[in-house]
Amino acid sequence: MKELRLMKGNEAVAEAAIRAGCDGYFGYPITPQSEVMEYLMYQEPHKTTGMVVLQAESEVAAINMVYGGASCGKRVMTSSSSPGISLKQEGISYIAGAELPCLIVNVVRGGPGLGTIQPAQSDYFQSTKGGGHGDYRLLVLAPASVQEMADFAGLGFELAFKYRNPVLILSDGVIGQMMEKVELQPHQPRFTKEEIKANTPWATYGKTDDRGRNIITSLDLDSHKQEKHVTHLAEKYQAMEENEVRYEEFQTEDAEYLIVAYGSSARISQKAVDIARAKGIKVGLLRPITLFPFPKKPLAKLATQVKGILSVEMSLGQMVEDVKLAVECKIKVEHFGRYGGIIPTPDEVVAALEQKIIGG
Amino acid sequence: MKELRLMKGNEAVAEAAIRAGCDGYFGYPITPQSEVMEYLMYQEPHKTTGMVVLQAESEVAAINMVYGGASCGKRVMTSSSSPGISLKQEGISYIAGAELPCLIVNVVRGGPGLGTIQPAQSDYFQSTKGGGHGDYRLLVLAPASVQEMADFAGLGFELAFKYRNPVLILSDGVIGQMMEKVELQPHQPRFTKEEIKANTPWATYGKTDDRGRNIITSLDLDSHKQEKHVTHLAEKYQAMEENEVRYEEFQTEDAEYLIVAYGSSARISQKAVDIARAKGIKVGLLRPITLFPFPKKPLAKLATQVKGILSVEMSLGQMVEDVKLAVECKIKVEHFGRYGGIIPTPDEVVAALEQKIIGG
Amino acid sequence: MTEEIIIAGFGGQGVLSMGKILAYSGIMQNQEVSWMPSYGPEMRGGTANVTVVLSDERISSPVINSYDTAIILNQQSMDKFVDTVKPGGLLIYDPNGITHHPERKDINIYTIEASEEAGKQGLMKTFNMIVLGGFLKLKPLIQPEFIHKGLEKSLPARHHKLIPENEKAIEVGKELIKAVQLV
Amino acid sequence: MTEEIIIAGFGGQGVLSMGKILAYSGIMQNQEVSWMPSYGPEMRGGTANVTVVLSDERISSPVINSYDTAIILNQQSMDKFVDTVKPGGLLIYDPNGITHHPERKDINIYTIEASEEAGKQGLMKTFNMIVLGGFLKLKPLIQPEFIHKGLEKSLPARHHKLIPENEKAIEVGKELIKAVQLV
Amino acid sequence: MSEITKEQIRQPENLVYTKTKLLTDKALSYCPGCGHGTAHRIVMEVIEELNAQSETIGIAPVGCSVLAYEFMNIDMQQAAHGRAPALATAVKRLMPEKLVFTYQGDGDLAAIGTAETIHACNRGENITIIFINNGIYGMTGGQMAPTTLPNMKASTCPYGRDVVTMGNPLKMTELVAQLPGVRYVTRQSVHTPGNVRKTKKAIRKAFDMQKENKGLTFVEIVSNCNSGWKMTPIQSNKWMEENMFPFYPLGDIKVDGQLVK
Amino acid sequence: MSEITKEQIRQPENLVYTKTKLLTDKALSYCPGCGHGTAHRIVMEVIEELNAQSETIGIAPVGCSVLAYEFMNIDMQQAAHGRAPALATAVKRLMPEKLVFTYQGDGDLAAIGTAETIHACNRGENITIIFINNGIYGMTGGQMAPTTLPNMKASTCPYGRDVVTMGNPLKMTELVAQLPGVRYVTRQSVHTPGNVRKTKKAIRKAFDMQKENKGLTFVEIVSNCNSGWKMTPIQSNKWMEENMFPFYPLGDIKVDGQLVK
Amino acid sequence: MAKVKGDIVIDIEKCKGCEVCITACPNDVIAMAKNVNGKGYHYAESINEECIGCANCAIVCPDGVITVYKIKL
Amino acid sequence: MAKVKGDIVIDIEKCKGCEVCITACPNDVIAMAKNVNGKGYHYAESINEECIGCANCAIVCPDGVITVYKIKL
Ligand SMILES: Cc1ncc(C[n+]2csc(CCOP(=O)(O)OP(=O)(O)O)c2C)c(N)n1
Ligand SMILES: Cc1ncc(C[n+]2csc(CCOP(=O)(O)OP(=O)(O)O)c2C)c(N)n1
Ligand code: SF4
Ligand code: SF4
Ligand code: SF4
Ligand code: SF4
Ligand code: SF4
Ligand code: SF4
Ligand SMILES: [Mg+2]
Ligand SMILES: [Mg+2]
Repeated sequence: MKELRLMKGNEAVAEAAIRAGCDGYFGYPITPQSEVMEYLMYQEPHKTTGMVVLQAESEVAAINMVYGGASCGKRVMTSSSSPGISLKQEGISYIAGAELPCLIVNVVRGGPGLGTIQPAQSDYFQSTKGGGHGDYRLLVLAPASVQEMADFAGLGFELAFKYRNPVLILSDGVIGQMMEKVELQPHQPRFTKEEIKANTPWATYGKTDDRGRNIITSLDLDSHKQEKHVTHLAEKYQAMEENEVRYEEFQTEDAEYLIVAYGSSARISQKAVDIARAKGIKVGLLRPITLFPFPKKPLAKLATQVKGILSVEMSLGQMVEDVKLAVECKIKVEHFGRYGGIIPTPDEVVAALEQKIIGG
Repeated sequence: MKELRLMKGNEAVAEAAIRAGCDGYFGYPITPQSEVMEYLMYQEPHKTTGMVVLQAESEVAAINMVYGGASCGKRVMTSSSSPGISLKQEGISYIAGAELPCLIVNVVRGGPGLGTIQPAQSDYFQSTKGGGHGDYRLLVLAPASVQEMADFAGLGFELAFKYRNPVLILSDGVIGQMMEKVELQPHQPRFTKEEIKANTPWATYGKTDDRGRNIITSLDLDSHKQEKHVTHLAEKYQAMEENEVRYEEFQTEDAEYLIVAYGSSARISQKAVDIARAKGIKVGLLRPITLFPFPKKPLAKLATQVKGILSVEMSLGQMVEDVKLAVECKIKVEHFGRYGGIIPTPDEVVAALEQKIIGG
Repeated sequence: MTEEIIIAGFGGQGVLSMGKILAYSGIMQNQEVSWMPSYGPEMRGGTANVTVVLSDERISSPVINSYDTAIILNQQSMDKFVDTVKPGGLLIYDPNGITHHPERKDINIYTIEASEEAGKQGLMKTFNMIVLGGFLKLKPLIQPEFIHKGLEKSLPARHHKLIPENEKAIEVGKELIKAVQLV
Repeated sequence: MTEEIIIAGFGGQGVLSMGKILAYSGIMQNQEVSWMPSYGPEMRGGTANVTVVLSDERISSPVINSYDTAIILNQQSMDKFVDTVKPGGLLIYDPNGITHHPERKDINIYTIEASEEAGKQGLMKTFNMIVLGGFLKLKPLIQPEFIHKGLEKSLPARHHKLIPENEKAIEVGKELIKAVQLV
Repeated sequence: MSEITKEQIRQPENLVYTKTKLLTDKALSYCPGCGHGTAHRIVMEVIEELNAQSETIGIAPVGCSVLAYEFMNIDMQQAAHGRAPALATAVKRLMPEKLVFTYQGDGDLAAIGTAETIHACNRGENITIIFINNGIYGMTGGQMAPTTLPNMKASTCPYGRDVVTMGNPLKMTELVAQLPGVRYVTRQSVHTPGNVRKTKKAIRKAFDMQKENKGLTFVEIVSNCNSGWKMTPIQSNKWMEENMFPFYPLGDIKVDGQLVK
Repeated sequence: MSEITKEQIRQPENLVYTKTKLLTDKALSYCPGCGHGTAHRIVMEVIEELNAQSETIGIAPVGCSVLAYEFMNIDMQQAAHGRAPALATAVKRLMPEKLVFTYQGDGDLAAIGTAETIHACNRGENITIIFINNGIYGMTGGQMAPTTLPNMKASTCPYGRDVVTMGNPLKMTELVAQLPGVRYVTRQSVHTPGNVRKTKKAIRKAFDMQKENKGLTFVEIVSNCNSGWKMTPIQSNKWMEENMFPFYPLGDIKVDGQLVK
Repeated sequence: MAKVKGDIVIDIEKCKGCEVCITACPNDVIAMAKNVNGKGYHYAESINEECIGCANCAIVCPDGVITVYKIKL
Repeated sequence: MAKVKGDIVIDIEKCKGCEVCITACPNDVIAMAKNVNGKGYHYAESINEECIGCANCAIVCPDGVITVYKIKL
């Protein structure tokens, strides 16, 4: 039986993680996401599911704990907000390189630097193109509601294990801090030892006689092997592009213009669509749910239908590059954003649409 | 009088920094760039120019030392290689946010993770789109010779102070480790106290009665102020795009095809151009020297002349996105790369050109 | 129907939980709801506020710049939010501690002497429920049964014994609310 | 003119500095040069090698897969590099410690008994200069005066007194080099 | 003895105490009764006494005192969480003639900043570290810090710190006192007039030693966090005396490079 | 007494010593005479004695022993520089029934990994840290480490470590011994048969204590780095005895949670 | 011992009503006002003439809002 | 005390010629060969019959290339 609750996004992802059979959470406090760990500490899942919750000494330690836990075939996760996620870049690159499954939550605030603790979406590049070094990609899920904060915990673990790849939930201060109603999934047990052996035969749970030793590493001093490894990673990312694209469309059937927006911005843009339609402007919304893989094909298709696209982001304009690449610059694509912690209003979005796309 | 020397790229950037009046270097060893600090320690510039050279306890400490030093209006720098640069992302975002001038050298090796210590160019996204959180940009210089490793030290400091922005020299294991001849610039004195007062009136060198206190921060709890600040940063990046684009063209006058490549790849591609021309293929090379700002305009111009572009990088394909955006997808743009520490040969580049662009 | 409400006051006045009870009650009544607090560095003694939206449709933005209703519990909040009430909208405030009363002419204004009443009854803890009662009197958006369920859901089980007291406070609030200006 | 050379041997054989002297001499002669070492984690006892390119034009790549000349100083390097000499190219090796002699028929092969000679003369430090002499005999790419300048530039001042000794070793090498196979 | 009016007393020549000019006029952003305010003030008083405004650089990382630069009327740098000692290292090495101090919380100094703290101390950087230990992460809403006492409650240990799973409180001050580069280490408080006076003396001593290039000086101030501890200021000061001081005893730990405790 | 042939002696039943099966057949990648090899071997011998191959997870970060996983025939994780204790923390907490150890160099453990080391120790994670202190960064070409001795030369202190500007050598082992979560701390070496035997016993003790959930156990092995020190193995062992041991004296530092030194 | 007389001036708009000064005063000079200031805090006020200008209150006041005067009688 | 006789077997291809075993042997059984192995190292070899199988050499050999046998006589 599904359960209905009023929860913060930060709480929802925590509760959903417990229910998804998460084995371990490792984190460090930072606004606006500290409720993730606080909720877990309050729930004491070690007494129920056996899940370990540990406050690390830093984000660097936390992400490396995730590396250690993931190496054992466990479902492990961490969460932070922008500056903390930047500190984790080396660890994330290692995790991607060693092909470890894990869940990372970024409840984005405005940057750069210490910036502001208010919501923003200015970590898009970092999340989708690789903020760490080397050729790697995260699978990036962008929730637009508290419900999705909950849903993406389970989905995130599933995809992480399917691809042996870190999955990032790219949220923001709005989604993390707001309460909405959530339908919670029933509890799913943690992996048993047998399941770990079966599902993650590469994991380091102790070398038994029936197999060679398992090694978790991202190192290859031999460049030819390393190149092979990177090629293998590239194939994996290709497979994600083919199989894992997720998005939502609103009122696109007859649209002459399109807004592309994710997360909080998508919610606001949805309202903007209503307002614009009330004014007689035929506009639709495409909401990428996965930011990597980016919904290139549906966008390319819509590009043959609409006259122009407004990319709405709480940033100086990052996703807009992916939108342009997706539509191969065939139609006009403009960016509209507020930033530094400011959330645009639906009216501003409509005005930007009118000015930059329809009028422009 | 200029001096001629045979030097490693790593040594050249170090020697040139001393000569450019660098006040402080803060680093941590990592292959293939440890010679930067080793050279400095051997030279003991504290005995000559007074430059401070300090081995930090980690890359995180090093970049924050740079933050501290830059805050004083000093010419300071650090260097590392890919994993170490990932660790520096939080610090770099802070430096960008607080608008501090400094020089960062990344002698790239293959990733992700520990990867390989051999040369690569897979940190392009991290360098140009912001590996750290928030909306910011580094000014990125890509040397293709030991001479440029030397030249860009001085140029880097100049630009850093001009824009109050971190400048990244994006080098790689080839350029860092190889020796070539270098013409060294004459010594330039370090900033005097008076110069610091005059050039960097914002610097924290002690509040005197003739001015209010100087504060170095990237924080604005008030989102409206933070948005203003980010807008100001955006304007600065815009100004860089207008004034600081640097690139080199080879044999583009009559080119029917174009190769775009930077750093080591550009050297190899230059040879590829010779080979291809010998075969009768009219191909030219555009070498971006600044990766941000990216030479969009010259590329857009060439796009009206050539039939196709091959973007050559030692990566899975990162810069290729900027090439596509620059030419607005008007002509065919393909990526060719080797990676994981493998350096492509000129012949491979020619073959890729023939297959992917001319034949394809 | 969409109702966009801001509740603002001091940290200790139960602003956030009032919003939470409202939101939970909305859920019980099968509505869409959102609850969005102001959050910040924990430097207390400042103001706290929460935006609650109750709607029959999917809620687009939980962060809003103008409100149908503002419930104001101190002067700082009054200064900050008085101009955000939509023309024709509703402003409810507790006059205790208010030095500059609202001067807008285009909104409906009510006062509720909740803190005085709560003080009298020695029930400071139900102060926020008195205010809520006043609001519900004017905008009976939620049926009493769902308020009851909302209280059940939002209070921890060990506090369920306090529900009757809270409900009583709501009733008190309904009595206390006073029109100052109607447009 | 472009000459692409690999010099490969044990870590302690002076491979890198031989390359450096060659490169510095090239500069003195106003040529373009590049010197690119193999680098790796410092696990010693392994092989060391360096690629040197001397050219009249700008050098495109300091990293090369096939060479005009290979100078090979141990078996491991022989195994690794024998096939990288361009057809018609030059292979010079010190037979000491070589168990599998090169079998290629399409390249010019010379031996130089440099380690034996250096051992005899008790001048192990100039071993690499003997080898260099052999190479210069076959490919007099650099004029002796520029070799002298190259030595001056690449040796620290306190070692300048050793230059004559080094130059003598180069002359010794010129005598020692022996053709094994010419194509 | 004639009756004296308030007016007569309130004359400039009778002034005994007023807020130092080295604090700005901005109202402090701290909670009522928070020791940060007092600590700020005495640091600034010492700098005023030393007439050192023009030669002092202060560095405060994130934590409740992230806005210290709004209040301290000197040149200041705002550091990333945990990294103030790295900044200070560079500042002092580049401008050895300046007076350089960091002002760090316990979360900052003893958790994420452990490496920077230990290594600046170990190098004996000639700086002063002012360490405000309130046993909690105040700024972010009262999470457990490395210094949180056993069984003490915080938002990430709502049932009290369980030393078995969460570790023991970390006495960074005692640890750094072990390092030869560290010259002076003391632990003080600012909750009573007497303690404030002592702490101010300690800070003065630290700054004096810095001016004499003696090496790193380290002043811990055990302080309250009413909000995090969920107490009134008066309660929290009492709780601090009864619970924090036994675990973090006040007094000098290292003087002139010699351990005294 | 009749003449015995080598053949007669070399019989399985006469076997006194051979390389443990818990080392793979790969030739070690270390320089001739490097203590890493011996340290690897005795760790594996202890695991063999404990019959614990199937329950052991080893964690080695970067450093010369980054390839430990090529040699140790057990499940292993390769950690980022300095972070092995963080990995080990998670591994042990998620699989408390396993034997978990880290194998870290001095650059790794005492420089970049300072915070992770101190905090894993302070939490009293029930793991074993094997700490190879060779006073230098071997892997990257002999740079100065936090443990480099005063005046000792390294590639980033080519004129010798100047303690005034580069700080004093850091005795991390003594520091972590101060922490209550740490149960057993010892410093040993592997350059003579006697020392190898002692060190092996120490490792055995550490692993035994881990099996008994006693808390963190910490075994430092002072070792040589011939390449970094630019000496022959024999010279380096002698130099180590004469220079390293006086500064890093061998012996137990903490036993059963009690400081003994 | 010369007799002294002191007086304090409290910047009541900046007072946060923490009561720390009250505890510190040897002569019970200070008490909390019934009224609140603009920020809603009950502020400190001097309630009698017993002040000896010892400055204890000012020294412990976290917000530095007390100024102290003293004259020798 | 019962007399013993030992013998060692050295995997010469894996020996790195570090000489540590030589220092450790109580009976000077080991010396370095004049020849080098495939990697170019002068390898260790047993040069007499004095081995008592104490295993000291094997225990200190960093590369674990020595196997030791012993019989009681
Ligand atoms: C990298 C990073 N991680 C986390 C944070 C969030 N953060 C800000 S201050 C702080 C801790 C504050 O505690 P403390 O240092 O004890 O200072 P206090 O507020 O108690 O005075 C944290 C975790 C941050 N700003 N940056
Ligand atoms: C983030 C990061 N910084 C730097 C390095 C380079 N690096 C690898 S190992 C090492 C130090 C090795 O020294 P130590 O830990 O003492 O081990 P040893 O090689 O001496 O056994 C360094 C600096 C790295 N791999 N990652
Ligand atoms: S939260 Fe705690 S430390 Fe921060 S200002 Fe309030 S009382 Fe002081
Ligand atoms: S470099 Fe040093 S530590 Fe590394 S293998 Fe060689 S001797 Fe051992
Ligand atoms: S100065 Fe002394 S006596 Fe006067 S009010 Fe303050 S504490 Fe009391
Ligand atoms: S100590 Fe200061 S802030 Fe606190 S009540 Fe007294 S005067 Fe007010
Ligand atoms: S076993 Fe003992 S006696 Fe025999 S060779 Fe080895 S060390 Fe010498
Ligand atoms: S100790 Fe081992 S590696 Fe060294 S010489 Fe002896 S047998 Fe060879
Ligand atoms: Mg604190
Ligand atoms: Mg080491």
